[in-house]
Amino acid sequence: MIASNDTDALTAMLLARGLEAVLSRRADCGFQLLSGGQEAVAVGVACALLPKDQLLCSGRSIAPALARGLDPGSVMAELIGRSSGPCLGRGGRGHLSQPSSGFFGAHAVVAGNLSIAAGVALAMQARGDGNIAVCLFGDGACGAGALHETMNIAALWRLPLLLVCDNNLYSVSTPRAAALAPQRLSDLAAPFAIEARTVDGMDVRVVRAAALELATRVRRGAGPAFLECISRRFASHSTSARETRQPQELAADRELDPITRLENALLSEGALSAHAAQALREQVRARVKAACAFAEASPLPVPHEAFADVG
Amino acid sequence: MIASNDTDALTAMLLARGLEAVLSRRADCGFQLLSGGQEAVAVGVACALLPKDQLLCSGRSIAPALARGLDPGSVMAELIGRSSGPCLGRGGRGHLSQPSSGFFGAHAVVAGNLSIAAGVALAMQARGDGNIAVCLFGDGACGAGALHETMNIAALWRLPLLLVCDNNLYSVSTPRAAALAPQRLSDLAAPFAIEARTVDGMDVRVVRAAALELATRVRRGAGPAFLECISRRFASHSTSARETRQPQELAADRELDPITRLENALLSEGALSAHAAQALREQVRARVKAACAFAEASPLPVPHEAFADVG
Amino acid sequence: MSVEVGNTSRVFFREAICRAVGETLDAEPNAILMGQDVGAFGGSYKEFYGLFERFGPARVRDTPVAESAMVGLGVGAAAAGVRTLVSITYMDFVLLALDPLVNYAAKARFKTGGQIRVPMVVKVTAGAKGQGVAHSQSLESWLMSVPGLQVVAPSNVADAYGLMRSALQADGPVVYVDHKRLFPTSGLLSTLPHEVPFGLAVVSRPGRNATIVTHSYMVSVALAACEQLAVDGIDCEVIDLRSLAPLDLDTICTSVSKTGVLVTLEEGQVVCGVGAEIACRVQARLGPVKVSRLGAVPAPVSSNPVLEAASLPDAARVADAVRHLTTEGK
Amino acid sequence: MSVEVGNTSRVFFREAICRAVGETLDAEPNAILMGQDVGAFGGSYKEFYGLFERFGPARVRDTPVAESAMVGLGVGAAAAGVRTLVSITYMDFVLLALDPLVNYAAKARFKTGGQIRVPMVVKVTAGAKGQGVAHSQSLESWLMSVPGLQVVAPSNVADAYGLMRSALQADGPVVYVDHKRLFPTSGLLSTLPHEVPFGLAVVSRPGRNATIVTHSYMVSVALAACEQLAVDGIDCEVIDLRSLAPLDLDTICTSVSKTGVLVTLEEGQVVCGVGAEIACRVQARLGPVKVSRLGAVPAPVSSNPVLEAASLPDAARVADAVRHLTTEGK
Ligand SMILES: Cc1ncc(C[n+]2csc(CCOP(=O)(O)OP(=O)(O)O)c2C)c(N)n1
Ligand SMILES: Cc1ncc(C[n+]2csc(CCOP(=O)(O)OP(=O)(O)O)c2C)c(N)n1
Ligand SMILES: [Mg+2]
Ligand SMILES: [Mg+2]
Repeated sequence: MIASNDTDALTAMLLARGLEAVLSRRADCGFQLLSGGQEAVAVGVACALLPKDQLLCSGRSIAPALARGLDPGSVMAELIGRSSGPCLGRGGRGHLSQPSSGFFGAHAVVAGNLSIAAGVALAMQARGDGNIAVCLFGDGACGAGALHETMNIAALWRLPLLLVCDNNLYSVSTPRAAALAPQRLSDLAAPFAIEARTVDGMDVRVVRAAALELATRVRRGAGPAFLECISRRFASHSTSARETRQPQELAADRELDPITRLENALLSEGALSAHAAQALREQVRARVKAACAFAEASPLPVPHEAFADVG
Repeated sequence: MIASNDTDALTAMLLARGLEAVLSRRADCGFQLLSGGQEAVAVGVACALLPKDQLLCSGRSIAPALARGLDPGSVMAELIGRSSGPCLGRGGRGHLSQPSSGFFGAHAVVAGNLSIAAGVALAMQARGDGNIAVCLFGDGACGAGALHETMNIAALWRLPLLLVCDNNLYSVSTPRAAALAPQRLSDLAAPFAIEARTVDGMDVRVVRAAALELATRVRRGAGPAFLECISRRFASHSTSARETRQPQELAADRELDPITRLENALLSEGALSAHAAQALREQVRARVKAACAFAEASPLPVPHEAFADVG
Repeated sequence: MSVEVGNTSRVFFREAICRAVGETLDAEPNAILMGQDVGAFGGSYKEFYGLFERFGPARVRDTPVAESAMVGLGVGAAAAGVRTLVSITYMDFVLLALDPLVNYAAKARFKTGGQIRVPMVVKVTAGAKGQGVAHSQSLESWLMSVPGLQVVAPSNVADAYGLMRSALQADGPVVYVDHKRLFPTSGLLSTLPHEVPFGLAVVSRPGRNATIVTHSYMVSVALAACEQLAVDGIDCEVIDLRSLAPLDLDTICTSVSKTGVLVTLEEGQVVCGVGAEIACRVQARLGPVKVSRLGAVPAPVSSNPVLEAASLPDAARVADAVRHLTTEGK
Repeated sequence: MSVEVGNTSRVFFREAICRAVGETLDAEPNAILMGQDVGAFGGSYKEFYGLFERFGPARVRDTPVAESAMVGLGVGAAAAGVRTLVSITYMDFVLLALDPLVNYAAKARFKTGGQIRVPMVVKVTAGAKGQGVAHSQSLESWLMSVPGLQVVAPSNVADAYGLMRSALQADGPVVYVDHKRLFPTSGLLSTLPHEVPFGLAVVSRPGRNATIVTHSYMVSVALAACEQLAVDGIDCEVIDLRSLAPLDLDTICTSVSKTGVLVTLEEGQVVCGVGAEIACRVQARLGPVKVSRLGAVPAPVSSNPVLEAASLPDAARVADAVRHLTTEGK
């Protein structure tokens, strides 16, 4: 959705928020890792990508998958374990994937997708097809050696890899400052001479601009780049995890809601009328409703699929 | 051997060089990882340590073990697989160890000793005994994620850990520049706000001064520090490995010999007479001879020791 | 929960672990617990709840997501004389920490000629419970094959406590394997400190017609199968291994020599699994017996409820296997 | 060395590997080989010698010492359609790369519902040859238990070539296990391109009295044992598995049903080892047979020649085991 306009970005964020609202209400499909509050990072980054680029991400993958253009109905189906999901309901939460849509996919092992993404970038370099691989990971992944090994090789080999750290300030209950020594996580890129930025992850326009700038560099063959986006996770780590943060902190986070922020901006700028905004929310509500209906109508896999497609 | 004088340092380097000269001539005990050319790093660092500090290192461990004061005879015995080695001839090359002498020991897995050393430092911190752990590793280890994970935790927890990279510019045949993106390997410490230096590893006085300064900081409780020493490996990777470098390069390296360098300095400064220098070399030759005799006289382990001390 | 019943009290699985760890931290002023979210959060399953408040941040340490260094530090500190307990959330992540665990900890004592010991416990949570392909693996068979490692896996509250006590007194590295599906369970626990020694299996249910050898959560699956089989007049004995390395062959053989039928049951893969080792050792000692090995199907374990259920052993499958063996040749 | 003999030539083990890899790099213009010192150096055993000159630095890549990322990149590139061969010097170091290999590569096809395949080969060198506790391990049994991984292990020049050819044509992840002690060997190799299919064991030596099932370097140890046994009139059959996953049970059972005696031989640990799996499967199909499992003693493998020799199976021990079984109850 490269160079998409602000309304598209708003729509994408609303869609993710809407779908997750439904998901978080149903207990029958196991826990979920919600993107609520972090939509601007996924959407802003997706805005910088071309159709044949590949996005890889952590288990927190709903907004990224939707931002990459996956059909909400099939995403919903995958998340509730139905056969019409892109992974036929076998991957499920934490493992959403649809490479044909430029969403190579989620991987629920923290930092586990970093070297995989570098490999995808290596394949692109080998083919010389001009595409780039983007890996979206959390602040927690920055404590893992995989980041170091991946940055070093990506820098040495000038791989077309954009590393995006969605720093929501927590790894489950552990504050980022208690788990990571660096001042800014983007500082980790410096020793490898990897171009890096730290931006406000709650402003989709800021994220999009930074992602576009760095993606363009990477596409030009300048080697990898690193983008840190400071965001806020509105819900607890997962729909089944205990919340450890104080109400005041959560309330303050809500003040930064990337959706209201963009919407208000567009309204005040006159780029969007209150009526149009209302209509947009209606459309999204309808799409979410349709997506859920589609997912519900989809069958569960049959038991013998437990043996299917191994290896 | 903290604050040891230059003559002690010269002696320590000569001892390592002398013992390795004998080792490299015997083919009956498998290959060896020689420290030749890199003695100033091991000796210089050892000069900064107190008896109860612990030194851990890579498989290239002969000079480090001797510099830490292990008996040359028992070191020789271990290296040729005899029972009077500190590890009873079971550890052998790459796994020399004698914690009672402050030499926690070698580990032949590249980067494998980094987090172990941090753990030793953690134990020291828990006991509050004021000792420090020092990990000596090669440039090759800087490509491994273990360094990143260890630096981050050591910085967060302010562990009494001194990381010393003995950068001999190669990992087997791979030039450091082809394997590692950073300009200086000590730059890797910057993101973690770990105090770092890069010094000439061919000058034992320079290494000792830098090691002393950083070890003192670490001992004070300032958290970990990182020292990079640029050195030269005179022989091939191991006594059984092919040499890939050009004769000119090897000749130029020899010009930097840390032993002749210190000896000449002491001679020109009048701190050592030609006669005294000669006597010193004689003494070392005698100690090496005695060490070899001791080792040769020591028995091989008996087969049932293959089951001993497991777990 | 902690309802006193005489000198025993009913506690949750997590509380049994927490009590054993707390007692050790009390007894050994330098001992350290570290892991992700083990501090104020109290652990993924609250199995360390309250320890942070009692012992403080220096002894109950939240770590970054860095399994390799977590175990490496645990090994190094233990090797330097400070007992450590390293909590690795799921057993799948132990794959990130096998270098310090297998290449260093398991070999340290041997390679140093006995100079170094590694009194460290790595606690991992195995098994499947809707968490998907990379959060559901049971790899006990790999670890029990490593010389120098001890491996234990409790199936109930009392053993969760007693085995953790023993693990935290061992002078070599121990891997303590619990299971996602055990945390909701509760049971009676003596209020007096005590240990469950390693290398001792127990008969969880006596029986005459067949022996089911299993461990961890699968013990309850075996017991459920026994109920179904009892209806058909098949009386099964269930052996809970508790300790995989060392392995208590005597208890197993005593049972199998009585029943003549051996069914091994594990949640992990059958290939080169715990059951393969037991079947071989039992027959090496007793000679031929009827054997059936049960475990997960040879595929990843999906978080999908339909597929997860289809890929893991359940009471019905266990009962079928026993029926098949006991009626064989009749 | 490469002496033409008709349409075969005598080559060293390393040359057989090199030829298969070179042919693949020729056939697939995007295929990539990566590993430590695989470039101008040509690999630890010169098994990639000349490939760097032929295919250049973009396709034959020296890597840093970073096994996890090496395999991760290999997996990612393969998953994205570029075939990769990742060389990991010693099997001990695969412990650093099990997350990308087991948690991602082995599960990618399943978890994506078949959208992603991982045509990658990880080549590792197993076995002991004076290199010590962390450079001598044989972990085939672990890898063969992972659904989604194929595992092969040649014992000779022809299979080294043919299995590598097949591995580099597979559409899923393959672990190719060679052995330090095989590199000095040489043998005849057809000059025409050909493959050795996975899942087919071979009879390396026909015999009537006992079956020794083994793989990799231990095949030569088994054959040496046969010579000693022949003197006593004991005629042994040796099965070279070649492929551990998939496993060729038919060939094994055909032999054992003839001899009635099964000896499994591996250099790795016996506990939950390759032999345990084979012994169980053979008896599940054929019923009780005489079985003996041989492997390393349950201890780390020292670089000390006395201790290394004491800890590994040799011809004498294998012969003793066979004698014991074949004379049992006589
Ligand atoms: C290697 C590994 N260790 C631990 C976990 C358990 N875990 C799942 S999500 C998570 C937190 C990760 O935090 P972060 O990377 O900041 O991502 P966020 O959840 O904040 O989006 C952890 C520790 C895991 N999935 N993988
Ligand atoms: C994890 C791991 N990978 C590969 C090896 C094989 N290996 C042994 S020494 C060595 C080179 C290490 O280079 P460096 O760290 O610079 O140390 P140096 O040999 O130069 O002293 C390698 C790759 C190993 N021992 N461990
Ligand atoms: Mg986070
Ligand atoms: Mg080096």
